[in-house]
Amino acid sequence: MLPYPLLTLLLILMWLLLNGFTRGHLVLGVLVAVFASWAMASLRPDKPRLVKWYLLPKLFGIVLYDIVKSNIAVARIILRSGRRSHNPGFLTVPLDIENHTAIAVLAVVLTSTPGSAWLEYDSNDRTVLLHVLDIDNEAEWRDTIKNRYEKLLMEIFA
Amino acid sequence: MMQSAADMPVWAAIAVAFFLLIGSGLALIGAIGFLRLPTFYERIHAPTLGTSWGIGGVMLASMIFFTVSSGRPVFHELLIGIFVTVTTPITFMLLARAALHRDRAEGNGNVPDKPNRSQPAGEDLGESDPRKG
Amino acid sequence: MSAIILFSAVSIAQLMLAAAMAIASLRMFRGPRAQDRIIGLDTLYINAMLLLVTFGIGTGRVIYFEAALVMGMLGFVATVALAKFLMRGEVIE
Amino acid sequence: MELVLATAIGVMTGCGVWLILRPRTYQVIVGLSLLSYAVNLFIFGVGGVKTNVPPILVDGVPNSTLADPVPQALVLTAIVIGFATTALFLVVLLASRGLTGTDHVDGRNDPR
Amino acid sequence: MSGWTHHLIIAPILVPLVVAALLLFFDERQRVVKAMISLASTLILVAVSLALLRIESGPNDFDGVYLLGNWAAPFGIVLVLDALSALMLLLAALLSVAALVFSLARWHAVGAHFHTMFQLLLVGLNGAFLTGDLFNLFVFFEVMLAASYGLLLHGSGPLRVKAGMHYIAVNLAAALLFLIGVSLIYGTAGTLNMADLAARIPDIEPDRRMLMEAGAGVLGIAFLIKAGMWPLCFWLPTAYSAASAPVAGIFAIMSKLGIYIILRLTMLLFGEGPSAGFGADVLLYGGIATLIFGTVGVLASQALGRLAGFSVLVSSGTLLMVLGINDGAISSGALLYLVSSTLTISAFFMLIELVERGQDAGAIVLAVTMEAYGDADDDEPEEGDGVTMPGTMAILGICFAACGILLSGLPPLSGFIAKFAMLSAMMGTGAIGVPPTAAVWVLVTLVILSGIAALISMTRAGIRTFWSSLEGTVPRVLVIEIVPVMFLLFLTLALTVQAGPAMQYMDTTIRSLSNPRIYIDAVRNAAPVADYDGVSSTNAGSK
Amino acid sequence: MAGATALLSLLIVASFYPSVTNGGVLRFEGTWLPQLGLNFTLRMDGFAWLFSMLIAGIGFLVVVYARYYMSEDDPVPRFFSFLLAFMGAMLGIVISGNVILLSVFWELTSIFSFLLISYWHNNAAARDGARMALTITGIGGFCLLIGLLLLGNIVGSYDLDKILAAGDVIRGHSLYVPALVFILLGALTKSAQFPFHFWLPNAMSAPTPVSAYLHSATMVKAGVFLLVRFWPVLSGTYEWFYLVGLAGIITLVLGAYFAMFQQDLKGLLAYSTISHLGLITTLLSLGSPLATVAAIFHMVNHATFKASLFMAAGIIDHETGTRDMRRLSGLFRYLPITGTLAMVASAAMAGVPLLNGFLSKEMFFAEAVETHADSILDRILPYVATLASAFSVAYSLRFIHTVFFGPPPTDLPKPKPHEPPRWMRFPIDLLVVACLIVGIIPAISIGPFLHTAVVSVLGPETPEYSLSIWHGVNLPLIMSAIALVGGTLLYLSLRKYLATCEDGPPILRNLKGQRIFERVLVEVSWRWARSLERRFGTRNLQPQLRWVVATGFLAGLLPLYLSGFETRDIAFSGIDPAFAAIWLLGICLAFGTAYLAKYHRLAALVMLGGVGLIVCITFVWLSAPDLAITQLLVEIVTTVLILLGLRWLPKRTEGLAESITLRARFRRFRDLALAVVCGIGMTFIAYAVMTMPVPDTIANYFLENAYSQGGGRNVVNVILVDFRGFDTLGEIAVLGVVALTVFALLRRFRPADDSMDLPEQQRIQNSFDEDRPERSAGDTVRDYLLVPSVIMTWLFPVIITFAVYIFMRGHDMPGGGFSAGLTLSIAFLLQYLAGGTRWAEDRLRILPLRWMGAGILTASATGIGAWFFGYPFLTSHFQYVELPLIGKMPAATALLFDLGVFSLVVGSTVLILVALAHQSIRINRLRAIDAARTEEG
Ligand code: NA
Ligand code: NA
Repeated sequence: MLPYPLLTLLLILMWLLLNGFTRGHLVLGVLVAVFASWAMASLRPDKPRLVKWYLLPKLFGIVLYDIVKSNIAVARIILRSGRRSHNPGFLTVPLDIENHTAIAVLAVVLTSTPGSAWLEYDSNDRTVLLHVLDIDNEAEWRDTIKNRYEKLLMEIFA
Repeated sequence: MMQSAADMPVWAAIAVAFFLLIGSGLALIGAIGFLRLPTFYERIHAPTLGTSWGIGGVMLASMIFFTVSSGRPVFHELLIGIFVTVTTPITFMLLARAALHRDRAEGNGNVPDKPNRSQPAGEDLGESDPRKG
Repeated sequence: MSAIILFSAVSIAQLMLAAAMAIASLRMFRGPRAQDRIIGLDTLYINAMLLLVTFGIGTGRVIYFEAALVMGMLGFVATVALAKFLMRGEVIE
Repeated sequence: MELVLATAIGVMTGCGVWLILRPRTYQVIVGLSLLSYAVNLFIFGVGGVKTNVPPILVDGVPNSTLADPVPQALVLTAIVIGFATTALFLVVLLASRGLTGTDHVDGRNDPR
Repeated sequence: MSGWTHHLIIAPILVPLVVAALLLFFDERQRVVKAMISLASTLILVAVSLALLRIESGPNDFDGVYLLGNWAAPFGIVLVLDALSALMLLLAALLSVAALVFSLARWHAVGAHFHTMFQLLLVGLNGAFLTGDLFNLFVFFEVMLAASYGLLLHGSGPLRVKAGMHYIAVNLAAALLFLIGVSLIYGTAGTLNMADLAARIPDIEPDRRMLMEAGAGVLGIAFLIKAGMWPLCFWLPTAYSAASAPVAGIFAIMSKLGIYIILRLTMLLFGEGPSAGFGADVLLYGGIATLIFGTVGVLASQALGRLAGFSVLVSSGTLLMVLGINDGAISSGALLYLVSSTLTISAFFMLIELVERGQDAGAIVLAVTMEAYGDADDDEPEEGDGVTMPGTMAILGICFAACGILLSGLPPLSGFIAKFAMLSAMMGTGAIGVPPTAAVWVLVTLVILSGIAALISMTRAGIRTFWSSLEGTVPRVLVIEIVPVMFLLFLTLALTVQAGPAMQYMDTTIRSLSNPRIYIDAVRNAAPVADYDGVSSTNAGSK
Repeated sequence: MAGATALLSLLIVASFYPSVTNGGVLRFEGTWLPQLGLNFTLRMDGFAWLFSMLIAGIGFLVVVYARYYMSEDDPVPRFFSFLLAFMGAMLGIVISGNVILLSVFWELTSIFSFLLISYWHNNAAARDGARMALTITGIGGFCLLIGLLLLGNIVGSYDLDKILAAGDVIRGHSLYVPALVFILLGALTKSAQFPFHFWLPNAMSAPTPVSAYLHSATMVKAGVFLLVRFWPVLSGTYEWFYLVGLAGIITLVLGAYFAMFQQDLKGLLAYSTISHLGLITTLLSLGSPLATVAAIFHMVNHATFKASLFMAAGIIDHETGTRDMRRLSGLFRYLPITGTLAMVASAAMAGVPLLNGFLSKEMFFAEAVETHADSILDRILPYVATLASAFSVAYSLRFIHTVFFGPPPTDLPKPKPHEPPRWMRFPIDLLVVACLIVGIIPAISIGPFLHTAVVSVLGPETPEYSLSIWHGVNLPLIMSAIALVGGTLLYLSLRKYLATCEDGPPILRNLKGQRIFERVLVEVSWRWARSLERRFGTRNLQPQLRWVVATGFLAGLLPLYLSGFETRDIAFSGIDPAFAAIWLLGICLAFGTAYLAKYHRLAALVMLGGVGLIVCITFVWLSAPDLAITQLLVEIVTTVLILLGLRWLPKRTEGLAESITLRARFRRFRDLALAVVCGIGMTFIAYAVMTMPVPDTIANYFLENAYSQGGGRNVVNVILVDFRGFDTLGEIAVLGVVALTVFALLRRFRPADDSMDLPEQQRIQNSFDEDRPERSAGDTVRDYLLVPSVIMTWLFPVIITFAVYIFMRGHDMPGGGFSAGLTLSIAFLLQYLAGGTRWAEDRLRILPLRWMGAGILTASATGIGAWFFGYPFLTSHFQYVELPLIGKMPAATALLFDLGVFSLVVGSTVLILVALAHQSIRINRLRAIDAARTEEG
């Protein structure tokens, strides 16, 4: 009946955000969301197992903060870029997480954050190639990715 | 249904203006970076300014404005932010990976190697100078 | 007062966004490679969407929201297809 | 505003006309797209150019200030039909390319 | 509103539309069912259009205006049935029956969705004939064109695809012109309803009227492309001759649609009032050029298909010329000519396929492509459902001769009657004591010359096809292929025998066209159905 | 059967005799096309009666003759049916009481004669002869029609009686000359008069019965019949005399001269026919009643002797297998009876006394010496007449002497000729007897009938004439004698030469009308036509589009120019700088698109997308959010579509093979100029119309009633689904049929050879995968899409929800069925993009055709539903309904209609996309097939 309860919930939320909250729209939203989740089921995606879903807001907060930070950093770089103030470079990071959804979240996080870009993931040796706008300290980047994001993600998606 | 802009409290107007300018400013900076940075891999970082806090700022401005002006909470701009955040990386990832492939295939150096022996690909795609970038 | 603040902020924002769009299109012209042009288009989309939102603020109408939402939600489809074409020479395999 | 719009229409028309007179099928399809943009804007424009008016009925706003909805409806229909015909032309040019081996509009094999 | 019969007006559009939709639910393999449904639809159309013609020309004052959506005239879209549209509907229905029956022998099986596209073509045609609204006309034009694209390409093959591409490109350009024209008219006159537009023209101030005329001019180009006026006609012979036979058979009426619209609009909008006579010169000279070019083309054609294609141009040129003269009596003759030449050309296109079968390049190409493509989901054309004809060559020969006689306007068939009717109006008893002007002499000369050209060309082609072939194999022709051809030719015969009543109908038609007031008032005075509670529909809630 | 028919018609005609004597007229009136004065009027007077007798009588004899003449192998039923049809048409000409009806029968005789002449169509000469006959007489028939129309114009009626009664009016009318010229063109071509004579000898490839019938008694007589018919109204003028006389005299002499030098028996007879018709024409030209009597009399006479001669020639041909007079000789010993008959008949032809030919020729001579109009023509006529007569004596003599006398033939194809069957000869017997009877006792035998005919033509003008064989020694008799003696001498002097000479007269041999005609015909109707068609037509697309653009431009601007339109001053005020900036961008992008479309397709596509985006922003700016959304969605789908297609286009590299000729440069410049003027023109018109004060439009009604009666606040949407829902119905039909076309066309799609291979990128990536042991094929693409596909998959339900939202909102806010449909299609498209075709179709079974069918049906059914409430199609109903839980909800039938739109749009778009996407899979199959073929081969 409800193959993806969280998804259904989010869809109802989306419906209400779009239409405003009324009783009618709640009913309608439920119907639509159930229908959409049912459609989703037919795609048979890998079902992510959300274990510690309550950690999600934490991740969200961290990312938001990092994005603000790197926004400032990158803006600065751009505005000064005449003087070549940065040191761009590639970075290969081995990953431990396997869950595709988790990898996707990581990719979104890294790409959304100005200053780092997800280039390619190799499923054979499970490494990801990143490009970093300012790679002053490679180790620090690796550490951020492994410990700040990946660990949290591994906890969320068991 | 709606009040006119003049009826809005000044603090709200200032807040709206602030976020609006932040957002559009970041978007502009991102665009400038996109123009000025020398290599493709550097350039792809710049627009993310626009897609992250650029959008964030403008959306916040919009939410504040409509919430205040209509007197009820208006949050649906959130959706735009969420969707852009989720979808933009797809484009960037796919493009960067494609660029990587092309650079490797053409032996353009300066990209981490996954060596292969094939010949360069890609005319017809609108390059005026395949050496650069 | 509020009106002046809002009006000037919106005007400046719009001009900045228009400038951003101009820059993005410049990239579309200059390339040099296809990937640059495609990112240029993507940037153009994003800035256009922001422009719509500022337009909504400027006019005080929520009516432009759907258009912006469509841009935000579905605008990437074209660029994704372009990117995939670049990578694979084929959009749907 | 009218001037900007009219110029834009003119430029797109010119570019479109130039392209549809070219020998390559792809140029023709791009030209047709440009032309249909121009024509859509043109249809839209004949209803009078109004900025910053509510596009839907709002209580308390006199109807006369609203944008003319008829050209809009016409443009919508034109967009849909233009979409359909673009798709069709695309497939036909593909079929022609497959059958003649060239992308020349007359199926000729010259380098022009 | 007279109950259910009133809804009959919309039946020519709805029947094929619904049938087209129904056909989508059948698999390609259920071809027989599809064919039967499709055939039933065309037969219903014949019955409906006959009924409409009857009602229209009948004694009681039939209200031929149908308010779609129950919206009063200039606001909603109206369908208008008058003598002219009734005639065109009937013509289209008759051709469609013939073409469809013809296609059942094999053509409907060589590609996908033939029947659906065929039905939608009828939707487009009938809609264009019936509509009283300019933009709605555009829409139905597009329906017809889109379906015609599909039908032209039906069967694929290099020739068809190349011709199809040119056809599509030119018609897309035409569609854009159509849109520009319509929107200019709307922007200057503020209405899309033809009758309303006609009524408004006198009140439009000069400045705006000039722009309106510019719009009408652009619009006219779109129609002239469809009608095949030189120099906008080069696609036509190629496209028509490349189309499969039944498709070309039904295409015969498409160029007439352009003529129909021009006739309708010039009579309605430019018959009287400040813009009277707008564009008449263009039609006259364009018609002359077209007729000359068509005649030259008829002479120059080696392949029968192109000959037939150029015959379409000859027919168009003649009609355009007559429209340019805009004289009632001549126009009546021209209407008869329109009907006759449409029937003829349609029959001829189908006949060509039968005659050329065996030596037909198209069939060979088809066979080759079928083999090369070898798609499992492509079905071999079924041969052999039906009976082949005894005395095939004789019947084909007679039909061919009949086509030749009709095309060249030799007596006694309707081709002659029609030309006589036009010529008589120009210089015979229709114009007693009025010495023919130079223009009339030109026209008469051209009409006669085109007939001579057709005569020369048809005998040349006929001799080559029937008599000089070296022991050519007798083509395998199925009864259901030759019967439609004979049916159409029989119609021309009927038109000949019943020339009197037919001409009377044409006269009535032209007379009512030349009095646009009737049309305008009918449309503008048509009242929506009152509400349940008897209150007129200005009521909120339900209407 | 055929004979019975002919005989029956003969008897019927004969039975009318009492009614037509003394100027009586029989009329039958049937309506046909009364509005235009074309009625099926039959009218028989004495003249028509006489002619009908001739037609039916000789027709009967020819049928009898043909019964024995035709071989068993020939398709005889066809022959007789054509012959009878021809006879009918000929009778029709004669008894038409309406001149248009006459022209109908006139052309019918042309058509049937064509079929008869080409009866042996395996023979090229027969085909060509028939064709020439049809071309000449057919054209003549058209001319005749014009002439008759002009008569109708003058008289006001096509009724023969009315026309015949209006002679003075006609002759005095300014249209007299044109009418005369056209009628004469008809008559002279039909009667094979100079300069149109040449078709007749070529028609001799017809079976002999046909020649005997058509070229003696009927077809060619139609022309002179017509001259006689209109003699009362047309003759007597200077123009008549000159035109008819000139043609007649030249034909008379030339025909006779040519006849002398023919080697073909039938050729000789044909030219003699031409000459005799010339004689008749000359007689008619004179405008005197007596001459007309002579003409009518000679028509009858000529028919009898010429028919018998043709039949005799047929027998000779039949028995010996040849008609070449150089090979024939001394046949009298084999064919004594036929020979005798032929001799009598040729004597009649030569004008030997006691035979009918003599009588009419005497009358001709008598008229020739009279003065009619003082002119050279008139003065030379006696000499010319005598000369021609001498010629005719010579060829008649030659006919008899060469064929029947002299040594026995040596090289006949059929060595043993003998007399034909009794009944085959019977018609000749009869005709020769007639020649004799008329020749000896004219007054008793033919007198009354001739009188009847003459009276009906001349009416009160009927002159006194005497039909006796002896008028005393007078000038005509002397002329006859001279002709007889001179002709004999002429023959004797030419005998040697004629025995061996080539076909045709010595000097004019090479000047064959036929050859000239054919050359001209080929030149004009073929070479000229082809070069003209090439010059003024094209089969290429570019010139066609150039014309379309140019005429469109002219059509738009010429009316404005001609009517002196002036636009308002250009106003720079009120321009929003941001808007202007955006369009500056848009213009640049449009230029970029145009510039890059040739070599940088992808770049052009990207820029086109940019232009589309700016159009979309414009829509928003100008308060049309619906348009913006639709434009945006369409933009996205179109881009993907074009990308799907780009895969199959050839690689294009800049700079290669780029040698611009001067012509190409000129063409480009012309196109550029055209593009520029079109752009400027469009700007001008757009500006003009946009700055014009808005007229009182129907829009006001929509704005006022959209909510109260359409139940929606989004007026645009209410227009689309309600006010003008019918447009939308048509529009979805367009989309549907295009999708079907795309589908059908792509089922047959085969890419060009150079697009068959995998794209280069894929080959590189595949080989990369294959080269590495730890990787398996397809790893690269799997990794490539790993992250994106996860996100795209999760977007699926989100976009579905969004589509529902857009749909539901439509009536009040921007959105609607179309946008929603496109949105849903994009959701599907994304899954194809993310997982590939197989992956997606493994999971989603979309049946686009069903969606489409359901869409149209839903929309139509919604419309039809109104019928049951007594409203017209598509009348919408709108009300608020109270639902449990939800509360008050708007429910409009328009929503249902929109659902149909939605369904169709989804089906069509998906069908198009999927059909294109499938090509990548299909190509694998094709490659496999090709590979298998190569292996086999
Ligand atoms: Na990033
Ligand atoms: Na054909």
